[in-house]
Amino acid sequence: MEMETLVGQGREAINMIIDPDSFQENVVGDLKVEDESFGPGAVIGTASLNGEDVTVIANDAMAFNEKFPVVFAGVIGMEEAYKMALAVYNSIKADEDKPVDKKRPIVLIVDTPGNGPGKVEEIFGMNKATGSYQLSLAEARKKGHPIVAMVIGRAISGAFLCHGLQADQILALPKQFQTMIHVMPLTSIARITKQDLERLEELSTTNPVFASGADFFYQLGGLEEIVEQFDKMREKIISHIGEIRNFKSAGQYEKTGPWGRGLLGAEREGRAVRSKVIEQMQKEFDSVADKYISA
Amino acid sequence: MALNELQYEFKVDNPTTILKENYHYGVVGSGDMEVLMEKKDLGGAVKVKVVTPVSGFDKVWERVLKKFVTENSMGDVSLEINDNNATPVVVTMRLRQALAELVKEAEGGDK
Amino acid sequence: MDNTKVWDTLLRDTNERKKKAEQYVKEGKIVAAEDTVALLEAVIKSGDKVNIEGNNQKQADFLAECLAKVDPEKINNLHMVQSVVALPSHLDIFERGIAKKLDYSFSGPQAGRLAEYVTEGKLELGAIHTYLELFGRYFIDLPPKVALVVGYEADREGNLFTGFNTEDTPVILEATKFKQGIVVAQVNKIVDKLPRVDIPADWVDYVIEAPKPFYIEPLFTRDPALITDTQILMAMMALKGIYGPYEVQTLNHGVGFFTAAIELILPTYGEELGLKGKCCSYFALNPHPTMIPAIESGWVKNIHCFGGELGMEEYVMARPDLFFIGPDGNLRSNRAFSQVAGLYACDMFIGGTLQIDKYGNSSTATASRIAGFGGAPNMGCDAKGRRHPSGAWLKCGAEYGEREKLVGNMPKGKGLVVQMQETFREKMAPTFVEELDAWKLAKNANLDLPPVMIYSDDLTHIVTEEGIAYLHKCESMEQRMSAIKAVAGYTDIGLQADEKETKALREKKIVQTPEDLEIDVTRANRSLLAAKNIRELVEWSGGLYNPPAKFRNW
Amino acid sequence: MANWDDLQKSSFLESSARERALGLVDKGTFTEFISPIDRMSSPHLPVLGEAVEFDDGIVVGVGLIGKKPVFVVSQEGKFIGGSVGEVGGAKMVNTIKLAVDMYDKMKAENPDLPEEKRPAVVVSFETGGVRLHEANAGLLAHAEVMDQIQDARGKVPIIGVIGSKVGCFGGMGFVAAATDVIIMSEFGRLGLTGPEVIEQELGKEEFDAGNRALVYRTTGGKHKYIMQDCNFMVEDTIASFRDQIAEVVKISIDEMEGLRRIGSLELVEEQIKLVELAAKMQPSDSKDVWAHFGNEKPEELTDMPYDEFMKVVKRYPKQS
Repeated sequence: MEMETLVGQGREAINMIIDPDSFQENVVGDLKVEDESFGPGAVIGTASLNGEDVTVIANDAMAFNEKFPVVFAGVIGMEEAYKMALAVYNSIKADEDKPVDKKRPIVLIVDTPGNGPGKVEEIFGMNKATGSYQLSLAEARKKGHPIVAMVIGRAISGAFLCHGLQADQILALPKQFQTMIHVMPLTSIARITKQDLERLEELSTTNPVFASGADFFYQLGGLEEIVEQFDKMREKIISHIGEIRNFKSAGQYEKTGPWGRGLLGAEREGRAVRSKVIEQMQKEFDSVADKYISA
Repeated sequence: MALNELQYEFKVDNPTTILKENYHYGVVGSGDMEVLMEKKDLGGAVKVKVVTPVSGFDKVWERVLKKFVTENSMGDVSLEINDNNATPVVVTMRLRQALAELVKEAEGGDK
Repeated sequence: MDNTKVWDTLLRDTNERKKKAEQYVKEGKIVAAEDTVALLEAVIKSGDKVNIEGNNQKQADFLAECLAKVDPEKINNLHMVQSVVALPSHLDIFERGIAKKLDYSFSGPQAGRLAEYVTEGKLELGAIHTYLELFGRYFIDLPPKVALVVGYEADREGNLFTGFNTEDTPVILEATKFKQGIVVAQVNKIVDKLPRVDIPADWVDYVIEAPKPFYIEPLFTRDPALITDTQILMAMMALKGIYGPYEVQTLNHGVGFFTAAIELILPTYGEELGLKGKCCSYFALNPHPTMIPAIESGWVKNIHCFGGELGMEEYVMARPDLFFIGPDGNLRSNRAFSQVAGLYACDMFIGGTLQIDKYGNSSTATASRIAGFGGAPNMGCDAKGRRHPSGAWLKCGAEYGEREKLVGNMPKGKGLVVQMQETFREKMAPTFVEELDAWKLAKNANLDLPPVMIYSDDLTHIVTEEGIAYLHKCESMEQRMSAIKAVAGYTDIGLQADEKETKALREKKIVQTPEDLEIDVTRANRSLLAAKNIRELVEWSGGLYNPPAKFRNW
Repeated sequence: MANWDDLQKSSFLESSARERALGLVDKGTFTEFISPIDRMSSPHLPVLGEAVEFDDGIVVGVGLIGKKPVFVVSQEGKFIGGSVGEVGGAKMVNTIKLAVDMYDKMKAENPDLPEEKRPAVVVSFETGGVRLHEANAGLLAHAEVMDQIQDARGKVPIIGVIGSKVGCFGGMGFVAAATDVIIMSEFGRLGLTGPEVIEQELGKEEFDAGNRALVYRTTGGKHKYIMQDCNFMVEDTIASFRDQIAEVVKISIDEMEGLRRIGSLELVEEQIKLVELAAKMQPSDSKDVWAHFGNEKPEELTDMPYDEFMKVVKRYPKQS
């Protein structure tokens, strides 16, 4: 194999997935981003996948945002997040009148280490930028667009929340390709929670709840499928788009997205308490609901 | 490293139970604790369960709890405590505050 | 008479040194900041006694850093005589071999490193003092040859404005300059006209405008947001069990959350107990921000300050009836005078500690840190030279169980010395111990004495959450030890208490529990605090208190 | 716990999660779901020797404001910093879901459902985001909350209130941004990256996390109010928050859309203009931005009492 990893190579990954030479960068529906200096860490555009138009959103780890110097190596800064949100909202707008099974898919290619951690970012509200992107994805998903996230490298904490975890379905390369899925490395968790690192390491071999890696996220229902090879990414994404369309055409939205992964977490026994909590709350609410409905 | 679970049982002369079916008080902040008090038929005894990350103070817990139960002539009550490094004074104070609030609520019925 | 004997060697020596330093002096007494190291190399000689001004508040930090940069080949074996060892540079001079011996009073954050240096032989410890002792020795056997001091402003002639943070400067300079020593002052600014002259130019040889304003630690600021319910309970006990019955009018509060809690419940619980006007009217005290609500509520008539507290400048200026204010409107603090006031003019000292032994000796020393005493023991003792009577002093003296043994039938008062501490500190570390860690420290660091902050024979009251022990009422050491056990809770010492004996002590009112004092324990919560956070202190002050950035929560 | 009447006068900043939950709705109307008696504590903490809490640090339930069912989520900062794990996360997610389901049901039964009966959700944030001891589960719960918020759009208004010690940071910073309305006191803080991490990234010279005045200027209530990232600023009592919530829930759901900061193409476009301003100004301090919006003496705003601040402050002129 010539390449051991796709970390830092979001653009390369786009080409491995889409129909040859079909990527039109910075164009989504009515949107045309002309300013090249705007959000360079985010790659957006329209490509053809299996012959149909898809919106592609990826990270460019080689780009550096001169206006916001905390943005490099794939970090999602304010401009990047809003640029990604623009791509999503324009996808929705472009397909406004199309039936559910014709809404264009959105493919997220995930390789990001974090959100912009700066002072200017906090002054202007970095939380809004990434929140905005998440809401746009949730809206597109609920309007019928199939959204697939493909983790090719780093999917870390808040950056993964914003770029990945709002997808209908999430796929990941396994960790032999250097993929990293976690909130924080164990060493940092040990430091902040004042836990013994060795003990954490030992526990993490069996406990998916704080361990790092695609296989553990799989157990928790945090991703739908692990894709074993680079050259399988394209066909897997295509087949998952089909699967999502089937769910949505049948009105089974609850089987997709974060809620669907919640069910998956129970099925795979990685998140066993979540469903108990939900059931119990439903029961408790049902017993008092009338009082509040007829107040 | 796991959490320690301590169990105690106390019996005093002429005990009375609490005025409500159950009552919860406190927040498990650092150096603090919560208690869940429940009326239960325990043949006049008080059963206490403490869950705490601290070890080596079983005897101190026993004395603090016994004093509280004795002072208040408690019986047929279950106490469950989640602790996070509370000192004996904090434990004593929270238990007293819990009981006082319980009484106030039971009497005033105002919540 | 021997006419060949030379009687002015000190002055000649000083003049020689000053001649060498002439090249660095620009206009008047001004030396440029970049020439400071060279100046120090000119005026200091190996083996000198040198003072770096600094205490638990202001620091001559720039001069301390410059001293740490002198060439140890040229200057070594200095004998440092100074109030505190607080900055890294204070110990860097030992690390670099510039200084050898230390006589001091208090070290905060550097206490651990200080202990290491003593053990490794890098530093020869003279003695640990109280402030007043050390100041006293400046005039007897430890006069500094060179003093490196700090002020806000200087004029070209060398007059200094030390203002709000005058603190130790006058006492150091009195001892240095009038013993023909040399005085170097760092200031924030050199100006044409000073607001007022705190130190006359005659006492000052060189002034340097430092590149940065001098460091001040807001040590006496306690954030009310961090006060716990237990501290409030103990504050209630102190008010009802001590302040009230003794009607303590003149006093000093140690630094810490217990006294902050007391200050903050004066306007609530204190007023409810009807204590306003009956106690807490006169203080030897830094301008504690947590005093603002009590001051605004009309409790206080007079405060003399050891030092200034960062952020309290404008508030203090706006309350000139209460504080000691110069013609320019600024506070004049003075540590030496305030320590004297605390020792002789106050009826009570109340403060926290780390450990108390079974006899009632208490210390903040731990086995691996040489923290020293500061001023607490000056106030935390029964001043044997006191002769003026007052209500609280007479009452405490009348109750004194061993008075007859010592002075027969002679009436005599006694100062109240109160230590407050929970029976367990954080992480279940017991306050009451068989033996103080001070013993281990003495052994580790080869000290002649275990460093004790307050000796048992001076201590009159212990307040814990379990109760108050009125130790001075005890008639024997045995009884005193029983009283200590009775308030020591669930510590090993406390578990030795004999139930019957405790009961008897409670009947004799040598021990009083919260129940005995009729305190409703369930009321001990933060709603009793007149201000619950720093923001509310600002509100109480009408916007005059300007808290340091690190304390702001808005 | 103090009774409802006493709670109204209490400091919001000082109040526990349960006190806030109880006090933010009408007297005697709060029903807690999965209360401490259910002992639904985290299954992941004991193995790490970390103390547990019966409610896992989050109080959820339903109450009334007038006739309106108001679902409440209230986070407890004293318990592991209000962090979100599997249990607490599920409680939060499902509270919003219950509100939306209730709306759907009421609407199905009565298509002319009056505004005053429409359910609402209040989230009292006090959290740093994901609980590291069960980080992965916490992270996934965050995604579910965002999903529920989008489900609630146009149906059930979600009102964020922030005025507790820990503030609202990390992933919960996104969540707060995604609510319909935010109410803060000057003691509240809202952001993404906590001050210690910024200091670590930029260096102490650029951002000193120990400088709390700077920290509050960057993320505190007054700043967020000026930036329009918080819609309403209130004084620090439970009653002030409650009164403001009672006012807000009177706003119709369509008008509520106008209070949002993000959540549509138009709003994104407006935010992008603000980011252009950030790029152009490169402010070293929030005060520069306050001055830019017409506050002539920005340094005086921080210490200004509430009433005066509300009178004189000039805010970012929002377009939409």
